[in-house]
Amino acid sequence: MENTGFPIELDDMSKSYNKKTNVIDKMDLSVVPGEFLVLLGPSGCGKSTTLRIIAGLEAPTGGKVLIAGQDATQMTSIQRSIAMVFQDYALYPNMTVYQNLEYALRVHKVPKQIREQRLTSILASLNLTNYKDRYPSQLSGGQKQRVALGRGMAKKSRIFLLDEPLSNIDVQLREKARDEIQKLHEQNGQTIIYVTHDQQEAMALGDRIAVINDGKIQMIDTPENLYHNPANLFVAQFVGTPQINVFKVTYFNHQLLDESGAVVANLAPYQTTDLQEDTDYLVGIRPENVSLSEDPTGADFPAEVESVVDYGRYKQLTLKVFDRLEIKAVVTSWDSGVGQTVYAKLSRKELLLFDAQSHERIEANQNSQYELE
Amino acid sequence: MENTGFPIELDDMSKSYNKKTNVIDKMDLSVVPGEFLVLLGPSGCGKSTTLRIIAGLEAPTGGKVLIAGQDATQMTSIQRSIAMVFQDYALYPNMTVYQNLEYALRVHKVPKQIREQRLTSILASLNLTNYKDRYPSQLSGGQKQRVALGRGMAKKSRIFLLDEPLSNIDVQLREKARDEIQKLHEQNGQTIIYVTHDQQEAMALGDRIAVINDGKIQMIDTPENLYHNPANLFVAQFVGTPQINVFKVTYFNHQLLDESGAVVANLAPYQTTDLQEDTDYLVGIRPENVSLSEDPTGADFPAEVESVVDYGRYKQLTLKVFDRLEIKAVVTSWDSGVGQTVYAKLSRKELLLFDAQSHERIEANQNSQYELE
Amino acid sequence: MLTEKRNWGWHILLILIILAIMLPVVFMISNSFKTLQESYHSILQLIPSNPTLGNYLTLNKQINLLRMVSNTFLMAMIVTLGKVGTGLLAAYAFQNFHFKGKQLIYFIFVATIFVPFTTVMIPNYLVIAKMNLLNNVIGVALPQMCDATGIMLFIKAMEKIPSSLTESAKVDGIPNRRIFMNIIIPLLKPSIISVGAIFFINSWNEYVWPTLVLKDKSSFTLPLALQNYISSEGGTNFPLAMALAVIMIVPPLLIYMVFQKYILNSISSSGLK
Amino acid sequence: MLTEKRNWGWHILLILIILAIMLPVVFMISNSFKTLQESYHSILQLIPSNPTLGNYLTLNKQINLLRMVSNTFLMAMIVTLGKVGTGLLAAYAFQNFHFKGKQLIYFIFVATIFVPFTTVMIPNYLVIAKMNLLNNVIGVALPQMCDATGIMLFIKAMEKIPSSLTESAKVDGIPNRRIFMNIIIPLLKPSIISVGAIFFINSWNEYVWPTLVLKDKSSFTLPLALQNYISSEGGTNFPLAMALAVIMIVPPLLIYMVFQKYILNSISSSGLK
Repeated sequence: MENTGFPIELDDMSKSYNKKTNVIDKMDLSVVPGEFLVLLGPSGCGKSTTLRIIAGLEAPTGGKVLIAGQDATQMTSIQRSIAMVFQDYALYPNMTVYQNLEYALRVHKVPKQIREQRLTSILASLNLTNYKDRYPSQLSGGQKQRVALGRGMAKKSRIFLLDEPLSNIDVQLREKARDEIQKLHEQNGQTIIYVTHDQQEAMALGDRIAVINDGKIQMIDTPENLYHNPANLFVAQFVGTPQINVFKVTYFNHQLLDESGAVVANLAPYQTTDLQEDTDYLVGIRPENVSLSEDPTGADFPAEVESVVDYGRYKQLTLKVFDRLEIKAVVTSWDSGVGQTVYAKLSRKELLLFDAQSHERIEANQNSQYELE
Repeated sequence: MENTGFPIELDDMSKSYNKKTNVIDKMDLSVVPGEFLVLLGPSGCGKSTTLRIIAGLEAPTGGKVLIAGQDATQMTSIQRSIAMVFQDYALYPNMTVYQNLEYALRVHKVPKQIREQRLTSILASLNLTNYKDRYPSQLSGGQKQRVALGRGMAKKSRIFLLDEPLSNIDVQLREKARDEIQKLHEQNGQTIIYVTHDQQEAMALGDRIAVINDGKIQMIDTPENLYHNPANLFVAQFVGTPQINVFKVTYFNHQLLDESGAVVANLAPYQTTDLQEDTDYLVGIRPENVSLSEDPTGADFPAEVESVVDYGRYKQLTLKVFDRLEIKAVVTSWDSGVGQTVYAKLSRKELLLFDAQSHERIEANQNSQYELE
Repeated sequence: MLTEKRNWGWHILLILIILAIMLPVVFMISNSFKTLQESYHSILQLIPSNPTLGNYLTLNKQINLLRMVSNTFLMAMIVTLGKVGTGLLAAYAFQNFHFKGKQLIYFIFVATIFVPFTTVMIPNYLVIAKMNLLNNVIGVALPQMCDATGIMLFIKAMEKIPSSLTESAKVDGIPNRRIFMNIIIPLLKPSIISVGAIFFINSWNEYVWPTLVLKDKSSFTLPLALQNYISSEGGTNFPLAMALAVIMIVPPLLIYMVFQKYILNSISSSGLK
Repeated sequence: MLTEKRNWGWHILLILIILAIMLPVVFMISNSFKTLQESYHSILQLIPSNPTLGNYLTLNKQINLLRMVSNTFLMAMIVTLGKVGTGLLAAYAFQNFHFKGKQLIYFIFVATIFVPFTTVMIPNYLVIAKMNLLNNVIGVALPQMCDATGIMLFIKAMEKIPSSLTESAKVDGIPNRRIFMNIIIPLLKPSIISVGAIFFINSWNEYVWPTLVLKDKSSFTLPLALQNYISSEGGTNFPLAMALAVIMIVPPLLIYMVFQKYILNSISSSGLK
């Protein structure tokens, strides 16, 4: 892998359409050359706008965009060296597959021989050789997506931007398409920025993932850290499926108490100096970290099984706890039925606590961890 | 739960738009009163057309549709007693939420008092009371979806048809919306037919699932059987994520051999009289049934780890086997790195064999099972 | 932003087109405030050297302006309402009912758009004469009331309404009459207004056909009066004609101003930033 | 299918509208084959009792039909090409460039649609006279060449082209000129053809303005000749006028037939089943 990617830097960058509210709010972001960075967030969070600003399709209203260290506002599209794949693929309907790939090269007067050579190998690598004379309307979704990738590759750019490139193809084909994009990155070493709202896709692809909400980066880190050490409640809830269980608790006398007064978890064995007595917190526990047993010994609280869904590889249970709340649990095998009472234990290692107001995660500091196994 | 649903019967039903190719090909389907049946299939498979024919929006070109035992072609919409939720929700943009729910009742001259009573309770049950005077354009995707459900509920119909009702709302909200639909079914006991292309959604909701492809029902059964005992390769590949690993093998001397001649699995300990010597088969093994170990003892074949993706709850590995094929494995923990060689064992109990031509599953019959643990 | 080069060529072109479209209107307004003498000498001068309301006063003396405006308005309103009404009903019928030969009828329908009105004027004249509607505003309006253009425009607008809306209503047993009145018409409001406005102005502007039907001065419409001033014997009094022209463009522009929201939206749904 | 009741009302309505639109054309064709005598007696009779080609032969003797058709064709073609060309360029400029006051200019642009052409005829006449283009087909065509309607229609059509297409080209450094020629124009082909056809027929049908500019019989267009036959002194010869009318509708209908695929598609994208 030759590393040819350009670095990208967003410096205090803002974007507003109506001069009142910022769609992107003073964003700082630094993308390492050759990195595969995923921008992940719900629709309308500003992730696509960020990508469009980097591509030069929109101008930031504040701050700076630096590409390869240079202020991007003054750069032509050739200096930026950006290729981009759009969500709808943006294939020219009046040109064949080959002409689509060739068009920009022809306009920029790349000699015919070089064009042919380059495109032949790209078409072959994407299994499109047999389709090169077809028009986009004659292609399936997956084929269109590969043509869009190919058109981006034809440019040999230093930066590759992808805007939800897999959202318009069948679920069954996505896994394969992901592998293709990954391989493309390994071979060409471009800097890739990839926008998606699908957290599974983000986890599968990104070296790092920037989780964006309300025009702000909530957290930027590796997939593993995002899942296990989320910076705040939004990240914890956005990443992982089924969603993390969250409920309000009060910390009192080394215990986390439910609103009804029932004990959710006894933290007595652990140092808990980070938590304030008699204060509200939000506790988060992922469904796979709720272990269930028919034996009350050592369990945290009883739970009634409301429903069991069999997804084949795992089973997902909906449990009623404290006569009020519903929580989800994921288990690989489950033989008991519905309506039964079982006993739940929350894995202390994976228990997450959040400030009830700011929703920021309360991280265990080195001296006083609330969990220590 | 009071069971008020109508039964629905499709009898040799076909639909063709051009008189040449059948979009739906002689479909037989019998829906039990009060059943929650999911029609699952890729886009263009005919599942939505089936639903539209049952709703009376299109006429079948062959065969019959029976609702509550009567030929549906002669029935008015009131006799059919159908409520339907459309993929785009089809809310009337010029009416408020309340007016949307009320409209059909008002046209059919349901007295004002009864209307108010019924709608007040529906709005409350869907958490829409505060939004009743808003117009659809002022609602979020999830709220629109609930209004569409509410409009269907207002009719008190015997049959409820839903056409991909969750495909336009955020992933994070879908789980909750599924629970709501499930509850609605439990409370009202209508016959529900639910169309989706999302196999997870199908597994979570359906009493039974009909997998449709090319206008034909490939298999109709419970979610569990669909996953563990698929009728053919299509069902096996369509259900389950990541997709089932499939590769071509030759059965020879109690062994399954890869094209390269390497042994994929030794079936010697099992009775295998169903299989023909020296014949090609397709073998399918789900990623979670590929167990990996660093110890070659008892393993089937070596595999090189190409990549590891951490999805948090589980890790997904891509393995190169027989120097040629890529297979996926899902494990809950994985400490070794990439590039390493490990040893794979396929769970005999979950090994699926398909005819190489017809792609039909070769089921172990009671006397001669190729697997017997 | 990717502003590779300043696109001067495009901007100059746009300015030229704007000038070409707008200049005649400016000349018209300008000359209506000139004296006859000044307009002879310097008809292309933009600002009148001695602006005068004289032309408007003369006009008011010579003809019954109020009557003429109300004649024109009445005719244009009848035609507009008729075209919009038949257009909406026919478009809905075309969209929602299936009958044999529908495609052929549709083909012939569109073909009638390509038949110049001038050529069918005489058959129309005969019918109007037989109905004793000569010299009557109704006689002018009647043959213009059915028009395939309206049907086509409303079919186009109806296609933008998701079919799931009517389908949902049909599953719920709502009759077509109610679907049309309660759902289609309210949703088509912007189209109805802007198509109606175009019909109104076309009818307002119509000259040839009214000449045939209206012979009596008391039933004259504005375009007829204008034509009379232009081709009047003893030479055209340009400033006077221009004053009448200005009076003639005021009502259509008022309609445009009042309904601009709908009219602009129906042209460009996203709005031009 | 949910056919609750047969919708008789709707079908009857549709049939009435179809008759109202088509009958005049049928009368026109029918009378062009009648003798002068027969048309006097039974002008509303559909089938001529003694069909004759006499009117067409007389017409051919009285006027130079070929010259008149080519005059009209030339004028209509110039106007159509001019309107389509300026319309496309201006629409692209409006869609893709951002400049101050764009919204205001757009507002004024649309306003000019509401200015009746009759009212701006005189300023236009003066300009044409100064350019020495009276009695010249070019003089007729020139003032009609810029038209806000074309710009609006093309803006509407361009809005249907996904913006990602132009954006993708811009990221790849393709200049606007190339985007316009290589992507926009080919994709707008159906719109260009159908809008062009409408412009052609409008211009073909234009009567009032040519009357002003063309005084010499040799430069007459068809509508002028037709008007002459209708208002000729010594009474109108109806069958003769109808024969000319039939000749006048043939070219527009031919254009419609040739381009029907594009024209029907641009009206109803899904096609009417």
